[in-house]
Amino acid sequence: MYVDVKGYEGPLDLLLDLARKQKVDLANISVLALAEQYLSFIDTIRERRIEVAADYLVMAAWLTFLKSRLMVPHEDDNDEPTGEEMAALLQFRLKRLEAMRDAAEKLINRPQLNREIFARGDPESVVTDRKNIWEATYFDLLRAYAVQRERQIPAEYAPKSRTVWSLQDAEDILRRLIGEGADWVPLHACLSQYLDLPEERITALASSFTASLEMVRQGQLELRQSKVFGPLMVRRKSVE
Amino acid sequence: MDQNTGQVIDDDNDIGEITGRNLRVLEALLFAAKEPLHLEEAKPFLSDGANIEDLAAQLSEKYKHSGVNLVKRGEAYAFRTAEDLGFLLRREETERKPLSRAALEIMAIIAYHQPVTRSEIEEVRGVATSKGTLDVLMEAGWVRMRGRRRTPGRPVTYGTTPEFLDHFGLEAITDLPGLNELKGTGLLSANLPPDFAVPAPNDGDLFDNEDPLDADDDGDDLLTELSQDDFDH
Amino acid sequence: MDQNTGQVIDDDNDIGEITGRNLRVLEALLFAAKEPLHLEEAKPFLSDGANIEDLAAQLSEKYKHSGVNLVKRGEAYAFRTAEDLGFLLRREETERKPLSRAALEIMAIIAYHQPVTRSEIEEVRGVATSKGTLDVLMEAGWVRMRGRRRTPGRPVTYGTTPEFLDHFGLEAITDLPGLNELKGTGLLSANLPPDFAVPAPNDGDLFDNEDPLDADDDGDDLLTELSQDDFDH
Repeated sequence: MYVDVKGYEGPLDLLLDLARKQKVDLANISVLALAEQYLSFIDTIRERRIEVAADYLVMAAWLTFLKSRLMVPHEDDNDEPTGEEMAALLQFRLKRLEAMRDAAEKLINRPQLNREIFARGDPESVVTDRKNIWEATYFDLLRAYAVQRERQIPAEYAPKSRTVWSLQDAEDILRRLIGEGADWVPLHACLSQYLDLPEERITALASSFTASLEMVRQGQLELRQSKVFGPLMVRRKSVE
Repeated sequence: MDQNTGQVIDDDNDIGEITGRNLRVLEALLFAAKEPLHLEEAKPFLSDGANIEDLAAQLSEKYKHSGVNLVKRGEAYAFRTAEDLGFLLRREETERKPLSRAALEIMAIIAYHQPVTRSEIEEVRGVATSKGTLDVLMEAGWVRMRGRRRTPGRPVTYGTTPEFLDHFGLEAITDLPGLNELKGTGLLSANLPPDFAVPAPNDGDLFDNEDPLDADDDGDDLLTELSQDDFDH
Repeated sequence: MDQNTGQVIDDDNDIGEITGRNLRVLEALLFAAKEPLHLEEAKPFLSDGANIEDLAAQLSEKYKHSGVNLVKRGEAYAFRTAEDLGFLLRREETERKPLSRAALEIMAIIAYHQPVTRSEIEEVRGVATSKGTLDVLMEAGWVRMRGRRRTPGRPVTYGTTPEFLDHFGLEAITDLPGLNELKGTGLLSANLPPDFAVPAPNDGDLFDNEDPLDADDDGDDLLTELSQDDFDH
């Protein structure tokens, strides 16, 4: 036998090949003969100093044990498998491997996709339309309008400036109106000529009141109010 | 097999069977082809002397009412989804996006000042208007081209659509607030020049100085087109 | 339309028309796709309450004698050229290298024994399995990692994919050739001696003794990983 061990896919493959050479159904195979063939095969290649992979040697050891069990039955030992059980096991493994090989063969001989059977060659793909939904609120819209219309108002336009009495103005006016008189006078009475002008009324009142407080602080005026919301009385403070 | 051969009127049963087989083969070839199939390419697969044109016509007929049809593309044939089922192959993906400030401003001007031309929009805004922004507003369905102003250059006039009213919850374009209402809500300041006016918007019929758009008017600037033409000659 | 609805027995003409339309829609969707289509995916396009299984059965029947057949692949359906035309249409595959004998054998063992671990594959073949061969099968898209067996070392379990069914023209994994015979002889048992309960291959849900794979599980051997770790520290 000059078969290179490298041609086999493991010891089981080698055993299956040897078994097939017996040309009988695996069920009727002589396991003893098979074991002997395997062992002599391994011996041959070892004699030829070809390195043998470990699993082949493990199988050889197991088959040697099987052979001894088949030839010398050990009836006393219940834990160990009998030679017949070991032989059945080997037969099962060989049959299973062969069955898987047959199955692979059947599978690969089926009509295959892209070989005998074809899918749609030019599938029609789904086209996705992207669509934007624009979001804007009514308020955004109105504000956008107002903002840009105002932006476009010519810069030279100057709004009418309001009449404002500064504190200094108010103080000067107050001093002039009260004059040298030392009698109590209602504040609004001495301002009456200004309070009739609607655009000056508020600023006249507010500024002269604030100015009067300042003048009180400086010791130039005296203020008096006899009841809540009553008229505010004012007079020049007499110089000591 | 009788289903196919039944359509074929043949005295001889054998010929019917051969035609049936040719039909099946052609059908499979057309289905598997990566691009529209020239009938010539099917020839090696069919029986000698098969009338390919006739086979293709029979297949077209067979698929006429199906979800897929056999259609002719130039000199070649292909299976294609029936036209009325084209929607099956289209998906819509929508994305919500806020309108840009520029778009909002242009939208607002169009709403108040319509019918308004692009250069009038620019006058109000003081900046140039990109065509893209107008396109966005038209894509949104809020702005439409109304017509062309009967002035030199015949510029397109823009206006709002019913969808605009719908989106902003207006019953009519006249519901847009006027000058006093805008002042009242504080959107416009109280101090405006005396000649400051907010127009009364009108989204209705064409004005006297507007011409309707032709059906094939794509809104391009006529002056631009003209200069393009000049350039070509 | 009568061609389609003619097959449907309906008292009501409207129902017949709706069914006819559903048939056309399903036909178009299945025709347009290259990969098998899950009927669920067609649901949004059909009328409410349409019996999809029944529609698929009607389509199968309609195409039974055509050059193109509607076939079932696992849970999905696809149009494929008729199997009996294979000898005519046959082309040698150019993209894929033919599988090695070992790879073919391993594929068969995985198909018939799934879910199966690498050591069980080795037990059947009596020889070590190179990781590369498994990778070739996974790259072809025929084999997948299913999970991890809940046993010491938590080995990866392998099984076949839907593409495997499609490639080899199987309706279900139970249609594997010669499966019943193999079950009868007890040769599908991974354990020795043969079990009395003969397992059947299953490419579906995880078994009780299988854990799902983590999303980032690359299928490496856990023991190997451990020793790698040990080595690093």
